[in-house]
Amino acid sequence: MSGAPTLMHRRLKPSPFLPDLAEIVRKDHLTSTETLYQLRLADGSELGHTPGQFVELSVFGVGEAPLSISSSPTRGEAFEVCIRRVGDVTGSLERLGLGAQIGVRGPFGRGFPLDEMRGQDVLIIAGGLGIVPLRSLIVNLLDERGDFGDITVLYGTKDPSFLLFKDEITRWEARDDVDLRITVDLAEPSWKGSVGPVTTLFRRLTIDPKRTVPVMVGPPVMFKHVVKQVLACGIPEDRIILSLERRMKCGIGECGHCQINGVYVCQDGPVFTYAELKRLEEAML
Amino acid sequence: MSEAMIEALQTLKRPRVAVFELASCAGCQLQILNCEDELVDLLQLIELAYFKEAMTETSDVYDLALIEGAVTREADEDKLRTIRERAKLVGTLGACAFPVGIPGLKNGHDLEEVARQVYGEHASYFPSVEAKPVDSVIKVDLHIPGCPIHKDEFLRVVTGVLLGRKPPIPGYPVCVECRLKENICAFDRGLICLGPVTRGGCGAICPSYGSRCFGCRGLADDPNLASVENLLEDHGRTREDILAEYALYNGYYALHDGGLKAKVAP
Amino acid sequence: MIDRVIQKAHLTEFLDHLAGERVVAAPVADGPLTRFRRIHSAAEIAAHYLPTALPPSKYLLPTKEVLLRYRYDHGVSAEAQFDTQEMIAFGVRPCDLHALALLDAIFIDDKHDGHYMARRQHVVLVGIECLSPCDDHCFCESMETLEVHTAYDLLLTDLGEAYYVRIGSAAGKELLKGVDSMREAVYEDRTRLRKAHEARYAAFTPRLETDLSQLPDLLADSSDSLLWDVLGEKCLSCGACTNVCPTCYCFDVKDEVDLGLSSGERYRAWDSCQLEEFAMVGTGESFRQPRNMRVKHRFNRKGRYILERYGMQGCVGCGRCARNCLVGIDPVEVFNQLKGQPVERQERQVMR
Amino acid sequence: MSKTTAVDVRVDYVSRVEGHGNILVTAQGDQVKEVKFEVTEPPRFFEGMLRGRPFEQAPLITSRICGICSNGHVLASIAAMESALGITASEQTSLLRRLLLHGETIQSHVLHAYFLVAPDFFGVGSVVPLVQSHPEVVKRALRLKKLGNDVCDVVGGRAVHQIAAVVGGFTHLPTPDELLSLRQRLVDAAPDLQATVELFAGLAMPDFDRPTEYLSLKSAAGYAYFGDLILSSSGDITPVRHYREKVKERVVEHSSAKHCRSDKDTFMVGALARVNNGFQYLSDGAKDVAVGLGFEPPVTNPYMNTIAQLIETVHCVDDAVAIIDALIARSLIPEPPAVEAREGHGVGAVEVPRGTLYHEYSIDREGRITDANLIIPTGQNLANLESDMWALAPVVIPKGADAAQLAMEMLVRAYDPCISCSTHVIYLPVKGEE
Ligand SMILES: Cc1cc2nc3c(=O)[nH]c(=O)nc-3n(C[C@H](O)[C@H](O)[C@H](O)COP(=O)(O)OP(=O)(O)OC[C@H]3O[C@@H](n4cnc5c(N)ncnc54)[C@H](O)[C@@H]3O)c2cc1C
Ligand code: SF4
Ligand code: SF4
Ligand code: SF4
Repeated sequence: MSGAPTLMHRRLKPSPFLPDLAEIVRKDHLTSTETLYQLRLADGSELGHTPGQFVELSVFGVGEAPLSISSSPTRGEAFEVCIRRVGDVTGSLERLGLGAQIGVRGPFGRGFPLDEMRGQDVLIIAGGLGIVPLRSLIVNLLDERGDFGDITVLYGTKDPSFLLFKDEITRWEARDDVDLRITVDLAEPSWKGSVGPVTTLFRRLTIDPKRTVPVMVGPPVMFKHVVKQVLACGIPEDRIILSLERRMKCGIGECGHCQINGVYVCQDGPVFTYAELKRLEEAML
Repeated sequence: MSEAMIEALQTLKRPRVAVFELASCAGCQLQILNCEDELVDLLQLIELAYFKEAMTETSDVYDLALIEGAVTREADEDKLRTIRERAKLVGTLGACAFPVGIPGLKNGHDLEEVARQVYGEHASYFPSVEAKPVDSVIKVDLHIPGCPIHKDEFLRVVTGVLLGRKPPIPGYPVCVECRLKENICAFDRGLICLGPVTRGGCGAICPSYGSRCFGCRGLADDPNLASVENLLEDHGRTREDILAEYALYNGYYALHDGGLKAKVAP
Repeated sequence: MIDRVIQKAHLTEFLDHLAGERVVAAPVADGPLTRFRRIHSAAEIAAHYLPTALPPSKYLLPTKEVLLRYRYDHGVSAEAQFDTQEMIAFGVRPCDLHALALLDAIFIDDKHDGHYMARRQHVVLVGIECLSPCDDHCFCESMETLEVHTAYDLLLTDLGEAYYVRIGSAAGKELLKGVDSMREAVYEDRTRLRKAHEARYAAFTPRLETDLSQLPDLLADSSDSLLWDVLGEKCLSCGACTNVCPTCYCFDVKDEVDLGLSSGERYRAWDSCQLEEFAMVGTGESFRQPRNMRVKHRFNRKGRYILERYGMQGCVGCGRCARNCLVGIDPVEVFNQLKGQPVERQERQVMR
Repeated sequence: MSKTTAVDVRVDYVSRVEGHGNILVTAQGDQVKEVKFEVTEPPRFFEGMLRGRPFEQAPLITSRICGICSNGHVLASIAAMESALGITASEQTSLLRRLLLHGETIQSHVLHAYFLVAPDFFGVGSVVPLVQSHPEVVKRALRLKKLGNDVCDVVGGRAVHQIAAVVGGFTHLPTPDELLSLRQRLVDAAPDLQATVELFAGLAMPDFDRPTEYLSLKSAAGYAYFGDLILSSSGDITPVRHYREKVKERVVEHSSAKHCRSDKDTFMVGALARVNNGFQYLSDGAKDVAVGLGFEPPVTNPYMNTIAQLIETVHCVDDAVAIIDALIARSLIPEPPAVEAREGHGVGAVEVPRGTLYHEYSIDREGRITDANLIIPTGQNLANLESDMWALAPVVIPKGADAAQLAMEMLVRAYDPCISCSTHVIYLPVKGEE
């Protein structure tokens, strides 16, 4: 994989820990635990990210958390993050209203290799919150639709109430240049769609292994099964793209928390090829 | 805007805090009063709803009830259940309330015999049951450990609770802070030490003052008890000695639930 | 730059004078320990000392360091904090100089970390060469850190009645201006220095049974060794080894709130990969929970990962971790055991 | 009030005292029927718990009898243990111990006077409203209290359950810098102490006198906080090791704390007893303050105990400065405690803020504790408090239940009872009622 930036400071600062200020300009509750935030940097500048990168968001007095950027760089100066409430930082963001100021560092990390996808078919596989960074990619692909071959999105989630970005998904479904398929682990009888893990969606799929780039983000268990599937399709290991989550404290490869064997997820990732991760036992794939 | 933000961040606004006492030395309550530099500011942040040692007024609903002391009488259990019903959050204050502290020392003795030793033939006036930690009776939301509690940690917990943060109590062992303080390890001073298995956060204050850790903060999250037992045996201690070591502050857990184990804190 | 020679008595005078005027830290003995701490006269400096309890990196990457202060006041403002306290660290061992060179490579060359850089600019390092091994635990010779050519501002070598002084930087040269009586090193001095260096190699016996260049491969091949399980059962996860290690620099970042709730600070504090929480995420799963994995990670980091990433040794052979480990885990023994009896497993261990 | 009106004063759980106690007074007209100060604190059986523990843990364990006088327990425990082990403390150790105790006395007396007693005079229920109405008073109280605590921090490592003082000496010594900066702060406390004296000089203590026996320690060296003799205001002197002849305990049903009498009757210990018995040995500054506060020994009004505490606070500050000067002059030398276990028995007594505290231990050859007896000042005072209440009841009951209740509560508070302490110990083969 090449071409993707490794570390992009928006501005070189004496303290890599000093955040820029950003304002919450929109808040949409997507589910009972997930909220989409639209943020604007106080100086009005653009974040300047690529899909798959993340920011460190901070609420002063509470702490910092790494969060994927969910909006596409093709969409103007405000950017979006979609956050599941699990602890201190994510919980306190929930309590802040519009206009509140929070800190932003980043964007950090290596994003999806967009350039390598150009001219190729893209197979996107999202599990649960994995849709958050992938939404950035999907929107980007759609905004530059002509550059890519077939675009397929497989999205699996626990049950229909956990589906994120429902309105957008409906719009994507309506398009005939995207093949979008959804499955849930558990559903009421009223659910008309597919039931089962995301791998069930592979059944009626035709994949051209020579021109398909699979991109997957989801929980560790999902990776194990999906990687097996795409390998079985004959896609080479160095074309399989995944994004990982680890504990992070700095985002710049100092603090040591996100290390997987010798690799730093915050810098060398979070986006990797399967070939890169295969030999790392701590990647747990 | 700024005030609005701080307001918004707070899960509890000027919470009503109550301090209750069971069998204890009252030293943890005193530690609250010992926050001399902060007390005036603290009283702006919280409303003291019940604090017998310091005040007369009482109130019956609390956002945060802090309980000092071990359960040693049946009546204590009812008292705790009432507190639990009236309080949004319940926390323990100090080692007596969790893991049981010095009051638990009597658990190793025959209780009737102990009462007789102290009160002679009048022992029956003073019923006492085995000393137990508060969370053996009611659900506890947070523990502020230590014998006594550490002032700074108490204040950090309070501000943490106000901002909806998890209580900042470390899970790592005392040795971590001890090494950072560049102390001469107790084991290098011919002593033994419970630092490797005891929850840190006290700044390893006992080894820092030339003593050793006796385990007042309870077990760390991930103690390697088997290895420490070997270590103490290598330093000439028998299994009984080791149990007696743990019994000083961790008497309840040393004798119950199949012995000491980790992850007892919420 | 031209080397110098200073009589010991003159150096003592100079240090006394310096310690009266500026912040000077040096190793000071306290029973079995020495610690780097501020001195007020040369007499306080320990004559012979094992590597200090904490390495001198504590002056560049303090155990707790405020990164920024924030304030809620008509919105939020945050200001980065930089420490610019001038100080001289005297008596830094070659192993520790190597470790500081590694930190420089990481925090300055790679990360441009302004907090580290501010401190580094204001600390003058005066090294002292080791001519005999500290004790049975040190293995600098094996890690090739006995000789040192970087990181120091001045480097002293004991020539008996005098010190041979090599100058590593402009700051070092500047510092020497304060010494009243000193001369430029001549050919005889350089000969004496060379002899001292040669004699040194007789005193230090190699302890590592692997060729140093083979160490990364040895570790890579030992991923499935049963030794990790044996060590995992012994290890107390007390963090002593990482806290005392001069090449350990992992940290945690946390916020602290002042009592008024309207201001506070964000700080970083030393953290340890040996602690359970280190790799735990919000949902409570830890990516390196079993103790054996944590131990393996540490040794791989010391002997392999850092070298692969930064091209410098991740262990400088100071022996601190071995000296401080209550259950006697010693890197030399670990590496030698891996070498001597590569314990293969039947199947690859399932980690979770 | 008619002769037949029944008046009950019942205060459940007296506040602003340390621990749980109830007041019960029943009167029929001016006939007082019953007076009780019930102690309902859970018993903790320290004497039983000490058995079998190694001797060096006695100070650590007994420290946990009471957080407010933890250092007093530590020092009494050490005194008893050292007597059992035949150890004599060095001069340096003795000075440091006295300094540690002064820190606690300052802290405890200031806490009592300002936080527990003063609210009664301001007509409020606690110190909390005073934060708004009299911030300067509260801040001054906090400054003085902190000063006492900081003395303990410097000497013992922390104010509550100190660490460094152990059987045989100290495991850690303060640095000269720490001592000197402490000294400066002690000296700088003069205006705060002056203002405190002025504040309390302006508060009228209730008028009530009942002469009783006052007991305190006596030593060759001036005002006694440590000593081998028990001095009675009657002139009797009893060696500490024979304390059981002077201080006799018995169990009473309404109190988990035992009551005490001397060979004569009920008696009082504490600041009032000490100042009455040792007035001439107070520092000059303390004597001046006593004059300013109208204290002329012997004072037999128990409400004046609070005033005696203030006099002692000044004495302790003065003496702490003198101790620091002595320590600096001789310079601190490490004296690592080295103690060999042996069989033995010993008694130790220390004047803690609330009075004379006795610890007595027996240890076996391995140094394990085989027997312990601890007699707490509050336990000694309880019977005397009840005697005072019997005398006070007929005076205040005619003023109505509310006034009577307040007077009774204030009396209890004046004694500064430390109920946690008093309930948690005591081992004595009880010989039934006397
Ligand atoms: C690259 C990356 C992208 C992420 N993207 C998203 C996203 O788009 N949406 C979302 O909801 N969550 C995302 N997460 C997870 C998110 O970072 C955690 O849920 C969050 O840090 C929890 O913080 P907290 O303070 O609320 O929780 P707490 O449990 O209170 O966290 C305690 C501390 O642990 C650390 N921590 C806990 N969980 C994680 C974690 N999973 N990863 C890293 N550090 C952790 C944090 O530093 C935090 O300070 C992402 C994580 C990573 C590494
Ligand atoms: S003294 Fe105790 S806490 Fe400190 S390092 Fe040694 S074992 Fe750990
Ligand atoms: S060192 Fe041990 S005994 Fe001392 S305060 Fe800390 S946890 Fe408690
Ligand atoms: S791993 Fe051990 S020997 Fe190597 S540098 Fe670190 S502390 Fe020294």
